[in-house]
Parts: sequence; C-alpha cells; structure tokens
Amino acid sequence: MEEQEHAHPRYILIWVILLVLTLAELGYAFLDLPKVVLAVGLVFMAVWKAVMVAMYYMHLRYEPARLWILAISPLPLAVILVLAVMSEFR
Amino acid sequence: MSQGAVATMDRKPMPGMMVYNKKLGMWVFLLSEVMFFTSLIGTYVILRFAHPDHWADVGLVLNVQLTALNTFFLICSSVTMVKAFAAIQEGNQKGLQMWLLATILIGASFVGIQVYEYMALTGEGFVPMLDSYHAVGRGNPHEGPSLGGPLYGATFYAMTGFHGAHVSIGVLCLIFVYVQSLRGVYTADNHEGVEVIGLYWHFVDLVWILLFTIVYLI
Amino acid sequence: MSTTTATETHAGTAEHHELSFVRKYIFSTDHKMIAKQFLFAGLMFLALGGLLAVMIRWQLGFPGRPLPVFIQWIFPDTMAPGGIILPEFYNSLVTMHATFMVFFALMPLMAGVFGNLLIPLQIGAEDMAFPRINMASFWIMPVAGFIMLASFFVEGGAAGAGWTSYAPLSTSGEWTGVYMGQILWLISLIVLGFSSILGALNYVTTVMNMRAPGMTWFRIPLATWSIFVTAWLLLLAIPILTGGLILLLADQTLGTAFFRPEGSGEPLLWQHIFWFFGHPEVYILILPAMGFVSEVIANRSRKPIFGYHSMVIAMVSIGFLGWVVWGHHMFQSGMNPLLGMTFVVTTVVIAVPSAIKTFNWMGTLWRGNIHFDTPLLHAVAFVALFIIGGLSGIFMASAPVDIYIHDTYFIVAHLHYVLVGGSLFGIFAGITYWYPKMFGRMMNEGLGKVHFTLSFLFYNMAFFPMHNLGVQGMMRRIYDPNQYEYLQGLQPLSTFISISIFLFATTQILFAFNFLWSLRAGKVAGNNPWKSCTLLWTTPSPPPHGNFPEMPIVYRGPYEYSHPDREEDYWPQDEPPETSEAGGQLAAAPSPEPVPGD
Amino acid sequence: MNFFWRMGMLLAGMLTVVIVLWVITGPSWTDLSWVMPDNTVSTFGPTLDNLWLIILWVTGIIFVVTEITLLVFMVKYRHKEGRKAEYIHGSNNAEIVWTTVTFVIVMALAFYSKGLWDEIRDPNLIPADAYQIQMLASQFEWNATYAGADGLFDTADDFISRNVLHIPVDRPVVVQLMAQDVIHSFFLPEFRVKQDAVPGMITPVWFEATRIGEFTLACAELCGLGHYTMSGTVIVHSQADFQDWLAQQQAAAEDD
Ligand code: HEA
Ligand code: HEA
Ligand code: CUA
Ligand SMILES: [Cu+2]
Repeated sequence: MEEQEHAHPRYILIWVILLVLTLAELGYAFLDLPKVVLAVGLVFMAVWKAVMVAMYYMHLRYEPARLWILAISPLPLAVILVLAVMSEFR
Repeated sequence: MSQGAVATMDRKPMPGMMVYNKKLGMWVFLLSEVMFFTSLIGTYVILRFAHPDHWADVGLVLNVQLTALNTFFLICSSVTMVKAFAAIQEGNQKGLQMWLLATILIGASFVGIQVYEYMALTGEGFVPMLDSYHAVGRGNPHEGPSLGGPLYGATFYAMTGFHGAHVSIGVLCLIFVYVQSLRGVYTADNHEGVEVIGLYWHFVDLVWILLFTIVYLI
Repeated sequence: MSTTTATETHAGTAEHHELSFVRKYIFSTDHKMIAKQFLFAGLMFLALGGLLAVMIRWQLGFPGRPLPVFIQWIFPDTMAPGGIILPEFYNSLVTMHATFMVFFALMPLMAGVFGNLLIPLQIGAEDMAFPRINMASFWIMPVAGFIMLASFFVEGGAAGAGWTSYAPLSTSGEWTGVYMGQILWLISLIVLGFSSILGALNYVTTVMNMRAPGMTWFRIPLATWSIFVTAWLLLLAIPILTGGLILLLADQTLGTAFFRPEGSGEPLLWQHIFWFFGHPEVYILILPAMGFVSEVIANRSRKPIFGYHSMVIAMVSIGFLGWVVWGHHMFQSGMNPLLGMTFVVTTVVIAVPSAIKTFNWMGTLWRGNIHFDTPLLHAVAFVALFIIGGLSGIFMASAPVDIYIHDTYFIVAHLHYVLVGGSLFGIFAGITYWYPKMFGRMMNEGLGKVHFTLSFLFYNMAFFPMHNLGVQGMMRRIYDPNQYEYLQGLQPLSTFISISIFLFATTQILFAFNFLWSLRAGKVAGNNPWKSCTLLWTTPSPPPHGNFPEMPIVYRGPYEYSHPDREEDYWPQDEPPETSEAGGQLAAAPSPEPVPGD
Repeated sequence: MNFFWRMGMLLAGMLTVVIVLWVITGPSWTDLSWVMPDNTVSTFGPTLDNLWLIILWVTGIIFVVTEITLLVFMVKYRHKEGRKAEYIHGSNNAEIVWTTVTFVIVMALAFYSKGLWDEIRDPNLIPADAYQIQMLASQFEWNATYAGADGLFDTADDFISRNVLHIPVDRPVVVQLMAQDVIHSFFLPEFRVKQDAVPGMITPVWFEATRIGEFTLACAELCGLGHYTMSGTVIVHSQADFQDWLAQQQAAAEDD
C-alpha cells in the first residue's frame, strides 16, 4: 500500500534536527548582533522547524498535493493583514 | 455508451481530496486555527512594531531557560505522538498505549511548567494589566535596562495563554483516545482517531515553535 | 423515470428505525432537520431584529414621541420612560438590531438553513460529513442568542457601541454607561463563532469529499458552490473576529490595553481586525443569496444558466478579493492615507466579478420562458436591488467621495440595499423555492405574490430616500437629527421612511402567515414541483433519512433546461444518457467517470 | 390583465413617485444644492461634488440601462404556452465585453479619484503656510486651541475656543485632531470635510474656506450617549476680522 511505504519517516532524525535548531536559536538569540539580523535569523530557524513538523510529523509530505495546497492557503491572508496594518506605523 | 455500461457504473463517491473525512475535517479546522493565531500573533507583531519601547531585552524578564526546557518537552511529545501512530499502523496496541501515555504525561508537564512560569512571572510584577504592570526582571545585572511595558505583558499572556489552552484541550482529547486505546478500539486498519488527534497535537507543537521564537527569543 | 420509483421504495424503508421525539426533533443529526431548526430560529431572530428596527424608525420618524399604544408600557424606565426612547436605549437598539440581523438572522438563514439543506442533497450525499458536529453547530447558536438577549435585562442595558464596537468606546463602561451588556455582547459572539466554524468545516469537508460519482466540480449546482465559497470565508474570517473579541474582552474585564490608548494600545488595530473580518462577512451574507438566485432564475426561465463557469469563477474571485478591501471602511479613520488608494483599487475591482454575475443573470432571463412564480419575483428583485446597492458601493469606494458620505445615511442606504434588498429578498426566494422540498407542501402562490409586491414597493419607499438623507449630510447612529439645524428640514422625509417601514413590517405578517399556514394546508408538492434538474428534486419531499436510495450517478451539469432534442424541458442530472441514436451530441455527454483533478 | 403587467405598472408607479418627490424637493437639476448642502464654502467642495456627480452619472446610466433591460426581458420572455426557452449556455464574447468594460470604467474612476484624494489627504501636500489649530475632541465637546501671538503651542498665551471654530477665509487651515477619550469624527458638512479624531493619535486635516459665514461642525462617529448633541459652529472671518478676534482672545487669555 502506498501509505505503508512512507509510513515511517525518520522520526528520531527529525527530532534531533528540531533539537539542534532549538539550541542554535538559543545560542543565536543572545549574540550581540543588530536586532534585525537577529530577528531574521531566528524567524528563519523557527519557520524551518515549523516546516519540518508539518512535513514529517503531520505527514504533509506524503499527502496528495491538493491537501498541502489547501493547508497553505490561509497563509497569504495572514501576511496581507499583518503587513498592511504594519504600514500604519511607518 | 450503452444502457448496460451505465447500469454497472461504480457507485463510489468522487475521490475528492483523497483523504478520509475526519482527516480532511481536522485539516480544515486547523486552517481556522491558523487564522485565530494570526489574529493574536498579528496583534503582537503590530503592537511591537508600533511601540518597541514596551518590550524588554531578551531574557531580562522572561525565563528563557525554563521555557527552552518546556519547548524541548513539547517537541519530544510530538515524537512520542508519531511513535504512537506508527505503532498502531503496525497493529501494535501496546506500543500505542505506551506512547500515548508518554505524550499525555509530557503534554501535562508542559502545562504544569507553564502554570509555574505564570505564577513566577506574575509574582515578579509581569502581568497583562495596564495599571499593575511593574516587571522587576530577573537578576537584573545592568543599570536601568528597559523592563518593558504593559503591552509586553498583555500580548505575552494572550498568545501563550491561548496556546496553553490548546495544549490542555489536546491533553484531554489524548486522554480520551488513550482510554479508547485501552479498550482496544484502534487496530491496524482502524486508527483514524489517533491520526486526527495527532494532527492537532503537532499543530499545537508547531505553533509553539513559532511562539517560542517570537515571544521569548526576539 | 426510474429513479423516482426507486426513491419511493426507499422512503418506506426509512421508517424502520423509529427515533425518539428528542432524537428526531431536538437533538437530531439529520441535516434536513437541522436545516429546519436553523430556519425557525433564524426567522425568530429576524422578527426580533425587525422589531428593533421598527423601534429605531419610531424614534427617527417621530423623535421624542412616546411609543404608540400599549408598546409604551412594555419598557422599563431605564429604556423608555413613558414610552419615550432614551438616547442610551437608542444606541442599544441600533447595536442589537444590527447584531441580531447579521449574526443571528441572516447568517443562520443562509449558511445554516440552506448549507444544511442543499449541500448533501445537491451533491448526492446521504448526510453531512460530521452529523454530530452539525448538531452542535446548531445548538450553540440559540445559546449565544440567549446570552445576547439576556444583555437587554442586565444593569446598564445592552451593548451600545454600534455593531462595529469601535475601541476605545467599547472598552469601558465609563464611556457608554454599558458595562455588563458589552461584555455579554462579546461573549455571545465568541460563542457564536464556534457555531459558524463547526458548520463551515462540515460544509467544506462534505463538498470536497462526498460528491456522488460524476459530480465533478463544474457540475455542482451554483447554490452549493456559493455556500462552499461562503464556508471558506466563514472558516477563515470568524477566527479573526474571535481573536479580536477576546482581546477586546480582556481590555474590558482584565484591564489590558490592546486597544486602549492610555496604555499605548492602538484603537485602529481593532478596526483593522474587525474589518478584516467584516468585509468577508458581508460577502458571507450575500454569496449564498447569489447562489439561490442563480438556481431560481435558471429554473424559472427554463434556461441553462448563462456562463456557468464564469459564475463560479466570479464567486471564487469575490471570495478572494473580499480579503483585500477591508480598508474601505477606514478611509476617514486616520488610517495611513497612502493605503487609501490601494484599497480604492481593490474595492472597485470587486465590481468586475459582481458585474459578471449580474449580467449573467440577465443573460439567463434573455430568451427564456419566464414563469412568474414567487421565487422568481424575489430572485429578480434581488438582482434589481443588488444593482442599486452595488452601485452605491461605488460612490463610497471612491475615497474622496467617501469623505463626505462616510458615516451618513448614504451608508445606511447602501447596506440595507445589499442586505435587505439583496440578502433578505434572496432568502425569501430561497425559502419559497425550497419550501416544498423541506415540508412537502407548496406555499400559497397568491399570498406569496401579494407579499412580494407590497414588500418590494414599501421596501423601496423606505430605503431609497435614505440616499437622499445621506447626501444631505445626515449622520448615522444619531438619536435625534433635529439637534442639528441643517437637518431639521429632513424630518418629513424621515417620517415618510418610517411610515413605509411600518408598512413593510406589517407586510411581513403575510409571509409569516403563509409560511405557517402552508405547513398544514399547502398544496402537496410532489417530488419535483419546479421541474428542476438537480439531484435534490429526485428525492421525495421531504426526503427520508439517508436521502437517496442508492448513490446517484451524475451525467451532466445542473441546468440542462429546454434541451432542443428533448421533449421535456428539463433533463435531470442523474438520468442516464440515451443510446447513441439520440444524436451525436448526446452520446458525447460528459462521462460520469471521475476526472483527474477532482 | 395578467399579473406581470400589474407588476410592471406598480414598478413604473413607484419610479414616478420617487422622481416626483425628487423634483418637488429641489428647484433644478443642475444645481446640486437641493440634494446636498451648499458646496461653495471650501476649496474642496466643488471638486468633490463634481466627482460625486461624475459617479452619479456613470452609475446612473448603468442603473437605468440594467433595470430597464431587466424589465424588458421580463416582459418579452414571459412564459407563453408552447414556447420553449432557447438552449444557450452563454457567450464568451459577451462575457469578455462586459468584463473589460466594467474593469475599464471602475479603474478610470479609481484613478480619477486618486488626484483628489492626494490633494486632500497626502501628508506631503498640506500647504506649508497653513494656519495651525489644535482640536481636542472629548465627550461631548470640541476644544480648539489657538497658538496665540508667539505662534507656538503649549505656551502661556495659548487659548481655547469651545465648540466654536474660528478660521480665516482664503487661507489654508490645518486642524490637528486629537481625542481625549473615544473616537470622534470632525465633520464639516458644508466644507465636505470629515476626519476621525482618534485618541492617542494626532491626525492633521486641512482645508481652505472660501466664504465668510457661520457653518456646522458635527460629530460623525458614534461616541457615546451624547453623540447626537456634539455639535459646534465654524465661523469663517475675513482675514482682518480674524486677526482682530485673535488679538482680542489673546488679551483675554493673558488677563487671567
Ligand atoms: C451584503 C452585503 C454587502 C455587499 C455585497 C457590499 C458590496 C459592496 N460594498 Fe458595502 N457595505 C456593507 C455591506 C455590503 N457591501 C455594509 C453592511 C457596510 C457598512 C458597515 C458599517 O459601517 O456598519 C458597507 C459599507 C461599505 C463601504 C464603507 C463606507 C463607509 O463606511 O464610509 C464601502 C466603501 O467602499 C463599501 C463598498 C462596497 C462595494 C464597492 C461593494 C461591491 O461589492 C458592489 C459590487 C456590485 C456592483 C457594482 C453592482 C453590479 C455591477 C454592475 C451592474 C456592473 C457595472 C458596474 C460598474 C461599471 C460600476 N461598502
Ligand atoms: C443584516 C441585515 C439587516 C437587516 C435585514 C436590516 C433591516 C432593517 N434595518 Fe438595519 N442595520 C443593519 C443591518 C440590517 N438591517 C446594520 C448592520 C446596521 C448598522 C448598525 C450600526 O450602525 O451599528 C443597521 C442600521 C439601521 C439603521 C440606522 C440606525 C442609525 O444609524 O441610527 C436603521 C434606521 O432606519 C435601520 C433600519 C432597518 C429596517 C427598518 C429594517 C427592516 O428591513 C426590517 C424589516 C423586517 C421585519 C419587520 C421582520 C420581518 C419578519 C419576518 C420576515 C419573520 C417572519 C416570521 C416567521 C415566519 C416566524 N437599520
Ligand atoms: Cu463625538 Cu460623536
Ligand atoms: Cu466592505
């Protein structure tokens, strides 16, 4: 069966990656860098982790394409809202 | 096309999304959760952008070490959750029960630690209320660093509080699934319930990953 | 037709499992019963919202005069001493009128009733994907409604900060004199949000996953399409409101300062959150009506809908565009003026899909064979009035013109043209059209026509002159316009409007009577009184539990009316194509095999 | 007479009623003052009303054409025994035509609006030499603060005018809007000016009076119980009178 084939991504490996990224974030957050650089780096790592969870633990990677298109559909709305309102406080 | 061909036509519904209803339903529900957290996180981002002076430097007010531990817990609970699912996919009911129990315990400790954190923080004057915000900071080494303002407290509790509520609801649902698993409800070909609650659980974990970064680290 | 007979046999089998009264009528999980529950609850709230509106109009038509006859004794001195409506009560009336109408009357009547009734029946499913969640979705609604109603009776009265509840006015009783009422308003809407989300996730899942074989995306009837798009809007917009309401509630009760400037909170942030929800919300309130109207117009003019694909595309694009226009409610709010033009452009672009829909309805009537039944009259009235409401939207969409007409009765006119002329007439079309399927009987045609004609007349007499009030500069949410000298000359017009509304409201008694009377005494409808093509009408009226005897197979689109090669002027979606002798075109009828991509 | 004819007559009757009402309420069709308050008070008035009128023409024509078409279709294609509707699924050409036409019309309106919007609201286009007034809105009054002789705010010679806004004619005025408690909206109907005053923000709004006289100042945003009473007056002085008035107020202010 299709599903069985992919049933077990390397859960433990992903877990290790998540932990390493978390540690990396912790270290990076206390570096003496400009705020923007910090923020961008941290958000990058956080998103990376989030994507890992969605892809492997939530099995999005093994789902039909139509499901993951559905899954990301609200994200543009979130971005539009936040960006537009931020422009309020240039 | 002849009448005969029509008569033997397969009466199966359209393939649709090619996932079963409950799973699709959960995904659709999670999309609405995305929007819910968008409103909270968006509020945070916007208020912080508008009033940076209300935020303290990293680690000055919030206990990053403790929360890092909690983050670790939640990530672990995601692993135990997928393990539980993997077990029942192979028909291993004992494995399912064990991993579920582990998930429940870790999830509950997350909530416990969060409650402890809240008590400690409110004790230090880090509260959401406008009138009584007077964060003292931890260890406060420097001379006069900013300890933030009430928006810091308010957005903090709004985001982490609603996340905590989601974890608690998740734990309750997991307990339900656990009881069902003890009764032997789930088998190698019937484990929709486990997968669906797993999706919810991982989503909550995913939200925490984002929250931890933007609330505690940035 | 073989299907019909098969269905009737099935109706017999449905009697096998007798359900207890409670399981059948109260905690029912059958989508058709839930639709009826929504219908009755929604109509009650509609009547309530209408009563509040009538009181608003009393004050505006006859400012400072005691309410007539016995009505003046109903209200305690905190609301209307001696029958004279107090300013604070007026504010509550306006707020609660809009709240009940929008959240408790129109949303349940559209998505609740017709989402539940139509989706499974039109796509050939036996029920919703999650019947029990569906039941919960209904029962949460009256609970929320009860909380909202209770707020009239607490100290300080019901919420009075407008249905938009702008912060900081709504954040503290200090500003309005309403403490508990505002809190209950927030709680009620938070609770109601769950109802909408649960309903919406059910609709989405059902449409995506439970279509009968052959029911490809482009064979779905437009009513189901419209509710599908609406469900997406609900799903993504309601949580935004819920989040905002929770923060506002915290400002009220905990003393946080998300939206309170004393603590550097941002009042405009609330407006952004509210309207980011609010604009999709107004499309939630009209898209289903557009679906009903498409259905009725195609059927009653016995013609395929004009441009089915572009109708679908238009609805989907209205759904998308609805997300990026919210700023048009905030042109004068102090919002960054540079955002203004962005929102002007996105807003006017919505006129394009709306134009597609309007002209396609007209195209459907064109060269049709129009039967003037009550549903058709309401449907055509919808088109006529939606055009007026939509065109007045164009005035406000132009930001500089909006400077003058913002917060005047021009807006009130616009919103009632789209919401009453549009949505409410759409609902009337829907109810009169699907009533036979729901209850097995027809509504009285003569009474229906009288109700329609009078409603249409009084409706326009009431709301059209409001445009005039608006451009004369009369502000909305004003307890007594005569405070302003330049508005005093408008009092006769206001009185005229009020009298028209009283007539309009009285006319609705005809509808209520017709509705209730026909439940028992209406003509028995039969399976397919309108000779419609959709699967819905292949079932008995009302359909049994489980709807279809066996899963139907769909062979063609939903609007195959007046096909030249057929004697009957309609061609049901599930009628198997004839053998190839019937003509080359027929043999090539779309295959029922699922197409990839579905 | 069949039902639909009666309907048509009702509709026609209704239209007549409306038109008659409009005609008798106002003296003429070209002069807008019968629909709107006099617009010759500020520099924006005529331009803004002009744009309104353009939109009225555009939408008015669309309105008449679409509604009449609807009526004609209803009459012409009404059910007749034995006639069958035509089996038409649509027309790509027609769709393309009305989509593009609508798009072009609304885009034209949008960009036509842009000019006026920028003129009124673009913060960079506020005239530099405009006369500055601070306006603090509170429940339920308008407090206009004038800078006094030194031209600076927050100094001893500032003075406040309550519920009456005095401005000079023919000179741009910037009102810096503030609010003490809740949101109010600064609305001058005759000037075609409206801008919300939001607590915690300072929102500039500028205009130029072109006529001497007394006009209405209204609050257009629901601000609580007394919202409907929150009215004031705008008095437009000649420039000389305005200077006199200023001097007089200053003297009074210094006296206390
Ligand atoms: C069902 C509800 C509904 C619908 C469908 C709409 C549709 C539209 N609305 Fe409306 N609106 C409301 C409900 C609705 N609105 C409510 C409730 C408020 C007030 C909220 C409050 O403050 O309390 C409001 C307020 C409101 C405002 C804010 C005004 C203000 O407060 O100052 C604006 C501004 O742009 C606006 C614009 C529009 C536009 C451009 C459309 C368009 O979608 C209309 C498009 C349709 C057409 C244009 C007609 C058909 C098309 C043709 C015939 C083709 C030819 C047309 C042209 C070439 C122009 N609306
Ligand atoms: C959602 C839709 C909706 C509907 C349907 C209505 C319907 C009506 N509205 Fe309302 N209204 C709003 C939404 C709606 N309104 C909103 C959003 C606002 C803005 C609020 C704000 O400023 O915050 C507003 C504001 C508003 C105002 C402005 C108040 C002010 O600014 O001071 C006025 C004034 O005239 C008014 C009047 C009316 C009238 C007379 C009706 C009439 O059409 C009502 C007629 C209906 C009935 C009389 C009931 C009929 C009953 C049945 C059909 C039931 C039959 C029963 C059974 C079968 C059991 N409304
Ligand atoms: Cu101030 Cu209304
Ligand atoms: Cu809008």
